[in-house]
Amino acid sequence: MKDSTIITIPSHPKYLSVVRAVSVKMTELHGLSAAEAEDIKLAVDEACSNVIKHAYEGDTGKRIVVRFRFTKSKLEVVIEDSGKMHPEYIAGRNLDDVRPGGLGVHLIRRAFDVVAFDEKKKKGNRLILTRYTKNREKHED
Amino acid sequence: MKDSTIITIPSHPKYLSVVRAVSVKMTELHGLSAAEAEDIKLAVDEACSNVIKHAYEGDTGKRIVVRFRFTKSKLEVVIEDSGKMHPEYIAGRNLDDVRPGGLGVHLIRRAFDVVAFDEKKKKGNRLILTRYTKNREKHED
Amino acid sequence: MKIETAEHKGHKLVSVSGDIDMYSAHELREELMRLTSRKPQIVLVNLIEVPYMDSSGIATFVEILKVMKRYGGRLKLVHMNEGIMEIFRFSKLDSIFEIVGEMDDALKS
Amino acid sequence: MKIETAEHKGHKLVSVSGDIDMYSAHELREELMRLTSRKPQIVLVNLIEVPYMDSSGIATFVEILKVMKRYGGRLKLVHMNEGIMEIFRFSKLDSIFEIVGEMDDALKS
Ligand SMILES: Nc1ncnc2c1ncn2[C@@H]1O[C@H](COP(=O)(O)OP(=O)(O)O)[C@@H](O)[C@H]1O
Ligand SMILES: Nc1ncnc2c1ncn2[C@@H]1O[C@H](COP(=O)(O)OP(=O)(O)O)[C@@H](O)[C@H]1O
Repeated sequence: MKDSTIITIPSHPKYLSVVRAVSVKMTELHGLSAAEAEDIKLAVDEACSNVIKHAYEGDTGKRIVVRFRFTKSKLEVVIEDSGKMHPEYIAGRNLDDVRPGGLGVHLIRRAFDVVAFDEKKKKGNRLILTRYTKNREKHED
Repeated sequence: MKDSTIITIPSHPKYLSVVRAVSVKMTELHGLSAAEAEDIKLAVDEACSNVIKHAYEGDTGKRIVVRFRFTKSKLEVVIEDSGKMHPEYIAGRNLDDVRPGGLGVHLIRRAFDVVAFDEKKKKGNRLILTRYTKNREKHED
Repeated sequence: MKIETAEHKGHKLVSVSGDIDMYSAHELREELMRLTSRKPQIVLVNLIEVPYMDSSGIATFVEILKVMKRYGGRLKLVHMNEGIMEIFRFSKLDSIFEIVGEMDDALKS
Repeated sequence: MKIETAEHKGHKLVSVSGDIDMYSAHELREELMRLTSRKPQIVLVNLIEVPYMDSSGIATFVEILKVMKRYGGRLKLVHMNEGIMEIFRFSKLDSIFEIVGEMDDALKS
């Protein structure tokens, strides 16, 4: 845990830009390309937006904790809230069905190989996003 | 505390750029001018550099916690470490005595009206930087 | 994010600058809703100063597009950067929207 | 931060790009120490692509300046931006350093 960087923000959309700034700096520091950095920034933004919308149902007075951890083999981003628990990440809409919404989950899965909720978390949610560094193709399908 | 934004980094100089990015975003969000934002960014960077150099004596495996809190009347930045305690902030060198070092404290005091250590902190240090929003002149000397 | 609304060759031109995310999309939505309530035939949105857009921004444009289509209006997105364009493509929205490279081409068809 | 060392009209020119902070100042110090160990008469440092410098960067330049003064060399800082210049002024270092606006002027005196 000592090697991770953590940003804690109020659950207000205006702080999403702070999370994006941290995301960009972190990926930059770890030598990811600008294109990779953009994908990851967007995915983390979408995951935090979902916390505000769905877990907190728009309540802007709560907190969101985003932890970045880089190891040789992967980038892990963990997003925690104390909001409404939900059993599983809904799949997002079928992309052929054009309507507002339902894109976020797709954009998260686009940047991360594994998207999973920590079952052990008691109150609120802990979303664990994992992106493998090497052989990314192998992990993608 | 719910309205504050907290960035926690490893005590390695490479993460100073992450703290600066958060500092810039936070001051931007709260409508400070670009010049004010620059002064604050520099001061926070200097305070974190001092933690690495003096409180942790170069140990890069510890943590630094930086909390930004804006109220109507002030900006408060709190910097916490778990390093070597020290009774008081040393004054910095006399600016007429040209030598490397000793500038950081001056640059911190330049951006903040009050620079104080929290006496109640048991282990490590908690530096509290306060900058008043209005009538800044009144608080400056 | 900043929004400026002007006239361009007799049409409404909305110039946005800054990131469009869940925070700013709200304001953008208000402005575009206000504008389209008067049923203009063409609305141009200049994105040249928009470096970033998330799904809240996209949802806003989908919504406005639907509003305009209902009365036969046309929404044109001008100067979308390549990164955002890629998200539109990924979301299969690039064919739904009129996405125009240059201001000069925006009124050609 | 990136450092490039080249020749400019027979003198050493060090071009830095990126923030100079406690992290990058270390690398900059190494490069300038290496360079000045050969006692060049003039060293030009181009700061045009340096948006930010903290006291670690300043300390590095003070140290190099002292090294060079010892053998009679001259360190010239070129294209320092206004924000950094202000810090040098505040630190009473603006009169200690040779700070030059343009590359063309750097070799004039
Ligand atoms: N953090 C979350 N907590 C609870 N439900 C969520 C969360 N994130 C996403 N969901 C569910 O997944 C669905 C799809 O999410 P997404 O693709 O981001 O689209 P949108 O948020 O626009 O509906 C949401 O409508 C919601 O039901
Ligand atoms: N976080 C800290 N913990 C302990 N001592 C500190 C801390 N910050 C500053 N000091 C003391 O104050 C002095 C002046 O600090 P500063 O002006 O930043 O100059 P420098 O760090 O270059 O010596 C330092 O040399 C050190 O003795």
